[in-house]
Amino acid sequence: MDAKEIIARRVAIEIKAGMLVNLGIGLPSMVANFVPADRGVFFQAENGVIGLGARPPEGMQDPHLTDAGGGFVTAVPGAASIDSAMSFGLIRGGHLDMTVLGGLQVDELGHLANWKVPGKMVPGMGGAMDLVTGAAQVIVAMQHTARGEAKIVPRCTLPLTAQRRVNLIVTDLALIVPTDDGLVLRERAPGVTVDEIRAATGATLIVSHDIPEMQLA
Amino acid sequence: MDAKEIIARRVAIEIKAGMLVNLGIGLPSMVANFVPADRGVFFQAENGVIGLGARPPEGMQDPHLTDAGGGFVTAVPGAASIDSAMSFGLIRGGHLDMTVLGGLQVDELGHLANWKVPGKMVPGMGGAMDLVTGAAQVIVAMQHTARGEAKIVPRCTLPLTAQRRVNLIVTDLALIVPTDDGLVLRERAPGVTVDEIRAATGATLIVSHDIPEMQLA
Amino acid sequence: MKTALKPAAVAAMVPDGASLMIGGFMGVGTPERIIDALVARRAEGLTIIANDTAMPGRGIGKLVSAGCVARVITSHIGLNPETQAKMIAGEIEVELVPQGTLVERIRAGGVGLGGILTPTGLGTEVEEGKHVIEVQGCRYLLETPLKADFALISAYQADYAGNLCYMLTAHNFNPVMALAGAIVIAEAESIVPVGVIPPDAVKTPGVLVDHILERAM
Amino acid sequence: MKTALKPAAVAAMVPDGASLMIGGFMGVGTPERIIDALVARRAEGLTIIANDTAMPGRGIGKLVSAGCVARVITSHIGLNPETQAKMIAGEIEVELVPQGTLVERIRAGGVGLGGILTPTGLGTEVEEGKHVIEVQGCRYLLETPLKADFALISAYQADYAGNLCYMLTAHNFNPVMALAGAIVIAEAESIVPVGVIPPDAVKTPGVLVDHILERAM
Repeated sequence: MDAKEIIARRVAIEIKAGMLVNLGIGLPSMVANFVPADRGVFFQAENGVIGLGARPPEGMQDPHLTDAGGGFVTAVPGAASIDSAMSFGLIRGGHLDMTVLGGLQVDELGHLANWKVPGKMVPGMGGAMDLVTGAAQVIVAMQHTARGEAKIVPRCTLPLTAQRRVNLIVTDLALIVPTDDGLVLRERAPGVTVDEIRAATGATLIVSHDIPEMQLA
Repeated sequence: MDAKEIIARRVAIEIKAGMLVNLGIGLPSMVANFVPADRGVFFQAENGVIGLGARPPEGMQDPHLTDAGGGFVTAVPGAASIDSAMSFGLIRGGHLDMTVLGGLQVDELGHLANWKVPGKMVPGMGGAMDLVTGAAQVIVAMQHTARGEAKIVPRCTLPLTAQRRVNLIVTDLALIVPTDDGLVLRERAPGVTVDEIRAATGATLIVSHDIPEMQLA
Repeated sequence: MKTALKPAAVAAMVPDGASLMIGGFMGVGTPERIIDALVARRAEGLTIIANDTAMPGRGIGKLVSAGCVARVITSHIGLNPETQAKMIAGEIEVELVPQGTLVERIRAGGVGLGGILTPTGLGTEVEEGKHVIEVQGCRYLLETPLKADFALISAYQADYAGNLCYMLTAHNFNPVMALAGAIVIAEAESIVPVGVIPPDAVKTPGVLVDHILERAM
Repeated sequence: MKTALKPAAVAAMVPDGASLMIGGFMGVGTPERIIDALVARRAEGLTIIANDTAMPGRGIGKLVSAGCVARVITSHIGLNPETQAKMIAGEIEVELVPQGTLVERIRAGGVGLGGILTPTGLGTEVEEGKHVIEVQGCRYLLETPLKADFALISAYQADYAGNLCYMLTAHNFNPVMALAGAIVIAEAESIVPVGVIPPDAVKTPGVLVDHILERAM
């Protein structure tokens, strides 16, 4: 199992029946593959649909039905079209139960930076600031390190996405919960040791005696 | 022709092709009777329809299609259903070309009072404050006096509906335009003299030599 | 999938003293069967947020007559003399809000805005006690968000997933209120299988709706 | 009834230096034929208000590549490297706005609000230079309304009266922008007689629309 699949499978377990969930483009969108279709979960694509489905059959693609990354998608039975005002009304209004986003950095306060690298990459925040501000739960799904550098750091050096503390960090090495006391290590990825996680982490981790291995969907 | 019909017919002339118009309940709603159906005017009922039509044929009434007074209405071809947020978005956003409302008092500043008589009648302002604030043109359609008392006064003694100067006052005696200089008398109702209008008016009227008689739709 | 509840079960869910947003405009688009159930269980001390209090014997008027209501936030009580009488007698506290402001305050509560700036009410009694904020050279009143413990919604059709659509002037406050109630209960004329309401016809996505009232047979 | 315009006539109507709101999300739901006409007439110095600048060769990306654009107010330019390059070269001024804030600012402009208070952006770069206002114990950014000289709208169907409906994720910013352009021009896939779009299916009432682009044959 590759790093991305570990992350996607672990995040999928957090998604419960009846939730409204927004998955960011890239890695987070893989999470949907591991949520059983009969769990009654509605996925939102913030560009305008509640009830996002899988890729369409070949030849059935329609340019009026895409996800936030512009890729062709389908809609499940019971889907609803929404405009951008309703879409972000749901997000900012607390109606979105969970958002899963990628991250550039997360710090000991649980703050996320994921929209800008000054002088290098200025794509714009898109919907990320609203999602992190408004969603009931925010899960950061990312590789633990980038080119050998720690992404979990004492304080974000990149511009923040929001001042809100995220609820969960899921990486290919670990599951970490930001708390009032700091970052608490809760689970190890299969075959990964606590020392390996510590070595790949720039921030202080709070570690109790027994850290169980992740169960994966 | 009775007093109300004079007012309604004169107001109807102000309504031009392509306008979106809101008519208040009571006397103002009579105006629609004198606007030719082929003029391409859309009437808004602020409770939720653009393209308000006449009364429905007997037995065809439906409780899902009423005007702001709760009376059964119809919808013209090309009508649109709107919710209250869109309805007042149109009103406050300047998309409504004209509103015609009743008045309790109008004063020399062109200020309207039409929603409350302290200690006596407190129905609530309903949509009146938004209509008078937001409509491109506000026409007050009312009887010139109430039980012998002047309704056109130096300063409103009743609570104002908005701080905006209304565009036109149409009564059973006269057509009056509020301006920077004060209330300008522009037209007399058929058979009414300027002296009779002055006698029925509590405010100072600016009167030029020749005041023409109203043309009625 | 939603739970279908009997009227008595809905009434039992709403405790005395709760705040309720109730859709409707002069009784059109109001969940009458839910209201009947609240009257039948002799609910007390309710706060009602609604466009108006309808008239005696209809919609919210039935709650007023039965003595269920302690407080009303509304734009209009003019067609319900009982509300006026109880207000004068000190039995019901009435906060009057311009209709366009009321719907925007409810929307703000529902979509997570901290307030909106409106020109409506400037220079009138409505301005009293409010912050006036200048933006781009114009003055506006700061109006604060409204939320409620429950939103009681009237719809034309509901599907099993809770998606709602509305008919003609029975939209009014319903779609906005469905965003702003902590618990949202919908009473629909028809309850249809998932897929009967196409995505583009859904006005209230099912994710906002907690319960559906059993259909009247 | 609206006027149907040829693409060149629309392009001639839009002067150099105009501000344009353009619907679409990564090119989905964007009026491509109007954009092609603007490129063909070598429009210059445009200010574009839009969710994103799509990608080279598509939607707003074509205006960027052709050098028509002086300024962009948008949430995301990440998929268009040309916008980024021109921004870095100082050829295009880019104002980045969180997506939910962008749509609410446009809505505020369209519905006559003087601004809205949002928690999105608090504690981030977006807060810089903005008023922070406390309401009910929470802090919010005051965000100001946006309007434009033109709104260029993409719809699924238009009727002769200008009523519009949209399909699936091609709604996005279109319905809100149709409120906020001084002149609103719609490009629809089909143009149908009045009555084909039923009142409850209309998402943008025809009274908001000034012109319809001739259908592509």
